Amino acid sequence: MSEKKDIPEDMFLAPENRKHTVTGPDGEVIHVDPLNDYFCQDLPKVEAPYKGVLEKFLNWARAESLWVLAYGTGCGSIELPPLFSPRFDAYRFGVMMRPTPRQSGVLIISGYLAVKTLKRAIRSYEQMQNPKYVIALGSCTINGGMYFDSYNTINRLDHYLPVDVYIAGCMPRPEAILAGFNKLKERIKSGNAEGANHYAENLEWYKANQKKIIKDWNMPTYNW
Amino acid sequence: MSNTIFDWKKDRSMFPEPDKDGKPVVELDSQKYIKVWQGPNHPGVTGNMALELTISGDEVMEAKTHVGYLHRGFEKLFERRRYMQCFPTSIRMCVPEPDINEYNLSRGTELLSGIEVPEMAGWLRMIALEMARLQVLLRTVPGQGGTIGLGLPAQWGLYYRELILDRFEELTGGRIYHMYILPGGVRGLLPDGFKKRLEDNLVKIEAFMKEVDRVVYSNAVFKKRTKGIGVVPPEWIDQYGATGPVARAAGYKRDVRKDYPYLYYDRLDFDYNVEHESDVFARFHVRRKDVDTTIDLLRQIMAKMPEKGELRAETPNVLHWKIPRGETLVRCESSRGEYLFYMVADGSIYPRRINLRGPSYTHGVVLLEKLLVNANISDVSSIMVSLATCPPEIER
Amino acid sequence: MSLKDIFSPFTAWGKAFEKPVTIKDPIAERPGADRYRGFHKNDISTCIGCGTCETICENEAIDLVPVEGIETKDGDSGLRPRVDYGRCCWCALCVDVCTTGSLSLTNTYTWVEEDPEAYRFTPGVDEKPWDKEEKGWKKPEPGYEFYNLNRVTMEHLEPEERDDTFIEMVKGFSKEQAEKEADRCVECGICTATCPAHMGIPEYIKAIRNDDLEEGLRILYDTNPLPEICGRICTHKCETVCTLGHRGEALSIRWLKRYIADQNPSEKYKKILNSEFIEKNGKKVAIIGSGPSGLSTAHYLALMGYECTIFEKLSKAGGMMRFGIPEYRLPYDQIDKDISYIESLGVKIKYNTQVGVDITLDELGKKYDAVFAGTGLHMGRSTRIEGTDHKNVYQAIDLLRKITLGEEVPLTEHIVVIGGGNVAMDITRSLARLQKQKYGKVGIITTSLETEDKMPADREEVIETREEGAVVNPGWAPQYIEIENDKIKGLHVAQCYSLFDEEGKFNPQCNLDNLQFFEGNMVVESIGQGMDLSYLTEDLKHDLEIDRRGRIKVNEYFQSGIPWLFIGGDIIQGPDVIHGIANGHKAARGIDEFLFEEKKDTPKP
Amino acid sequence: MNEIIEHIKKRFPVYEIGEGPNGVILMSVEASRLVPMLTSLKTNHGYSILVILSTVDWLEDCKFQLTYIVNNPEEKRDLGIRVFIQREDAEMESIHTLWEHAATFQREIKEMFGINFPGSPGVDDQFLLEGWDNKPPMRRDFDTKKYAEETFFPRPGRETNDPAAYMKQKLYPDE
Repeated sequence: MSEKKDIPEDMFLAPENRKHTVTGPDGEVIHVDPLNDYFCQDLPKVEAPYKGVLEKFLNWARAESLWVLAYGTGCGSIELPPLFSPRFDAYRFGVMMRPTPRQSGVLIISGYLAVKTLKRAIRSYEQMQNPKYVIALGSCTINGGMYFDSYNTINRLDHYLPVDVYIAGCMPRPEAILAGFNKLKERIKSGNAEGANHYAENLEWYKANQKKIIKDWNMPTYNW
Repeated sequence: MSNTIFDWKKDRSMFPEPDKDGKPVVELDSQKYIKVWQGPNHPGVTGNMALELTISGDEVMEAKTHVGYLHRGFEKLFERRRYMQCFPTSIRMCVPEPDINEYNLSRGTELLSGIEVPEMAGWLRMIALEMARLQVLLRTVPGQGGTIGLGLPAQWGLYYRELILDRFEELTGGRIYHMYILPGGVRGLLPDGFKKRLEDNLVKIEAFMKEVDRVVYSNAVFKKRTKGIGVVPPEWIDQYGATGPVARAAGYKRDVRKDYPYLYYDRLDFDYNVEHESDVFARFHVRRKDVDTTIDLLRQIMAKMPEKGELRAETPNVLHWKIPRGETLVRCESSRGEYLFYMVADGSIYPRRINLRGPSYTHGVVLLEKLLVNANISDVSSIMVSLATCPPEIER
Repeated sequence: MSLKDIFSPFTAWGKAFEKPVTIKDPIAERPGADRYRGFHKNDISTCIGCGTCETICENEAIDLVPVEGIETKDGDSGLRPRVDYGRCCWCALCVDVCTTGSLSLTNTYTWVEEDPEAYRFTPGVDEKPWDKEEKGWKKPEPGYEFYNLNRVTMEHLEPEERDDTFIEMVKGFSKEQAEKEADRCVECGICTATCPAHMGIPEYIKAIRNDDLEEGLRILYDTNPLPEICGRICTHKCETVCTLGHRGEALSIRWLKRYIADQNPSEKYKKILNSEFIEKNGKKVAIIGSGPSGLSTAHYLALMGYECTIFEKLSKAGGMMRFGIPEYRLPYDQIDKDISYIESLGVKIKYNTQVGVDITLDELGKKYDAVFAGTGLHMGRSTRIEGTDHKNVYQAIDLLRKITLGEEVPLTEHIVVIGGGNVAMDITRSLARLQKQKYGKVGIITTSLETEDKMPADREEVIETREEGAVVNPGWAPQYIEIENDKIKGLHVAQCYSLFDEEGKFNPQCNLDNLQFFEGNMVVESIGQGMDLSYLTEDLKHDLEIDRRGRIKVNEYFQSGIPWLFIGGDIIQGPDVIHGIANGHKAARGIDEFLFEEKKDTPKP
Repeated sequence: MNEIIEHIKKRFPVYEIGEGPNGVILMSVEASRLVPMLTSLKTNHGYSILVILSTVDWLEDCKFQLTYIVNNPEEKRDLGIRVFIQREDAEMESIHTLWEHAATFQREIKEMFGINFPGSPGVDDQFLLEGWDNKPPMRRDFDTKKYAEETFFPRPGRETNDPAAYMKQKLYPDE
């Protein structure tokens, strides 16, 4: 809780994140240091998988209950509601929408990521529980898609978040997204979906890439 | 107009306290207020945008819209794309209803270069535009119930929307991004048996709308939660440039299809759907009536359109389609209101400027910020959906 | 609000008894619609790698890459499109713009990968599961084109207007027509490689579109100093490979070139081409023959500062362009326009001076630093059948020369022409015009060994010949000329069924049972021309290398075994104006290198 | 319609009056006379809706064009008013007092083109971008492709060939 070196300099912080004092209605003066009080300062750790049957069982369990964070980051999110509607009914495959990162294990990056959203996507990803997976929809996440020359959208997602599965299309249809979930399940069951550990191992590289683009980094290095 | 927010203000709002000049003061450190962010990752906001709400108790004191989460710089990208290349790019500017972008861009290009589209293509464009309107309304009309917890009809609506998407797939080759209307014409005739299948779908949708009436429209909870909420005073309509269902719900007869007839809408028989209460319920009601109008229009189009005809007018070679210097304004009626392109050509093969002004530009920023003041926090998403804000069209 | 409002929502329970709409296996059960825009498919044998798909792609998703097993050749760049699915937006503009119709989209839409690098593939080359899929997006019905597939009609004189006059029959484009035709170009540049002079075809067409004809003229003169002439009579090999020709009519590249040249007034040429002041370098070059190759060499050498002198046997310059091509195809004033520009660069032309007679080649070699010989093919070949030694049997090339020089041309009411090439058509049409003028009617039969579909003459030439009243009856081998009382009665022919033997040697076979007799009092032979190398003395010939077929061997810069002697044009490449021009351009570079880069001692024949 | 144009002509120094292809009348006016003109149009002639406030960058003329399009909902007419301002230190009078939502347009224009509208509410707040530290991106001298290539790690390994150049290299390299 006391590793001050990770805290960015005060000047870059949003006003509400800076140290300040608050006087309550009853006259009590409270000192607030938002970064220390509200965020955990620990950096992520690599969690080695268990050995043998136990890990296999866990992976099976993980694969069959994919809880997706309901965050429509781009235009691909238009195809997510039909996925959870009666016609395609992803619930029966163990896929389910959750409203907050704390409850979810899968982050769907649905298409292009504007720089402003990238920041939120990174925070959402970091707030998710391990093990966590990332599905990338559409061309935009692979090599920029039709916004390859835009000044405000990233070109390749794998420089900022560890991606497990890419689904081609613009937009991928619900059927293709279901196929993507199947692929993710296979990947989890085979024990290859170690994105979170990869992220923790290469945190410096990821952070350098992220900070290159997010010019006003007004939050802790790692948002857990 | 008895039950408006202005009446509420007196008995509900203790805060913010006005200062000497009568301006409200919101001092966060006073501990009387909490700042709550609704969005960008929140099921209650439409799309990827954020509302910065300052609340006191369960009442919103101050609201600020934050957009830009979907900013892709389209208008910059158009500077690097030829006129024909702009067309696939442009449609991404409004994700739920892409066809209006295709239409506006195509029409603008045609106007600037003086091309007339064959009649058949015009009717096919109308089919695409009306189908697009229908599929959006099938999301937003039952979806309005979803904002206050009536999620079931919203789920049903998505299924009926799928039926229209199936027709789109058949007609245009795409589900969401149809890329059907292109400068010069359209990209395909109706497939065999298309009219019959569409008619079957329309019958199903009509039956479904009856169900929506029973489950949402005449639902006691829904009425209680939407009547008198989010009232837009009629004098705001012109002042803030509000259009579409928002203006019609306030008693204004505003519909681009009738006011500035484009394509062959002047040959069709339909009327303004007007309400007067100007609250969330009235806007819902206008949209509900729009569904019927759209279904009726689709039937009229199918009956009146020619059987055969040219797909596309003769245009210059699209690889170097040069357009002489000129400016134009193109508008069409989207499901949310007047959708407008301002296009400037400079005599090269690239457009100088294509500027989009969608209805959400005011609905989603100024109007929403105004309406949310003194609203109950549980009504925020209801008001937002009733304005049908679409962030990608604000930030482009 | 009423009690009904409280109870009516409960009708939602009714849904519990309806049939569910859920699809059991969405991945397998839902193929895309017939028109669905799914993944790419390319028929690589039809594709020519023109790159229009790359140009139209707004996402820069398409690259043109070399593909193993596909060779670069005329009309095929050897490249094939590779699609990056990290860029593609499936708009299918690439399909709609495809010039050959090889590209299409299938209705397959599911592709999931863990490795993002996998999303880059060459459709049709890299095997994909959907390669066999037939359904999917194809270019919509006729009437939907991104560019015009049909030519702008070039206005001609009608057959009845032209059949008795030598006025130019092709009228040329107006501004609107030219811009409309130029607009059809897709700027792929496939034609440039096929053009012997490698002219910047897309560039000058672009200049027409931009209405910048001065720039167009500059581009023309970069590679071709005879645009007026080429714009009329070029064999337009470029048009045979034009990408638009795959599904529609090829671009009228030749007429567009002519349009640029026609629209620029000759007095402005020097200013436009920036050739008003040329620094002389003091070297002198002699050029034998004022045909296309000679003029081309002279032009480029003059621009480099050489002092050029052309020796012309006849009284007018232009060689075969003037004396071999009738005036209705190439008016003399247009030849004069091009030649007078070249003359204005300081090139001198000595008329009526035959090398080998009036001056020997040796003398030239001594007086000048280098010599270029572009003497062309001016000797008619004979069929050598029985009766060809009769005085009323003529060589086409001689008659054409006579017509140009204004000499009296022998004429009878019935004429038989032997030959199926463009020269045969030229002489047929010229004689037909003269017949019409003299007798008021046309009586001429043209026959050739080749059948109609294999005739070397341009298709339109044959059609126009017929329009003018001449009979073209191909597919017959001449047997003998019947002569009675020293007068020609006509030509006996037999049906010819094969031209080449199994080894590919010229060896016509005839069916002697199927005979025909073409009546006529005069026979004209037009079966090709030979070269007259009499100016080469024996000791010079000794230094030259001559191959089996009698052609002189030259290096890539047309330098012969004698270092100071460059030879080019028809005698090296066979009869073709544009080849002659290209040879001249190259020879000029060769001469420049030879004289300035001290390559004198190392000739490379 | 013509009466209004005549009326405007009398009162304001308008020039370049012309009708666009869609029936919209466009005219240019000096920047200093814009606000009085819009006020007059709004209060006296029923042009009560501000449809769009758009900017065009004429880099070659060193000018910004601001287009104000106002709409008369009764007559169903549009009127476009163009204002040309210098590109250097561009500044324009704010019209948020006439139409409150003009502030949104002006905020966007400030961010995208760098044209200042002194007094417009929130005009200095970031609207669409976050932490932008480069030239205003909609200016024509900002090269978005170059910026994207330098910033966003495009996936390497792409190369393309121009058919004409490739054929030259293969078939006639020396000519």
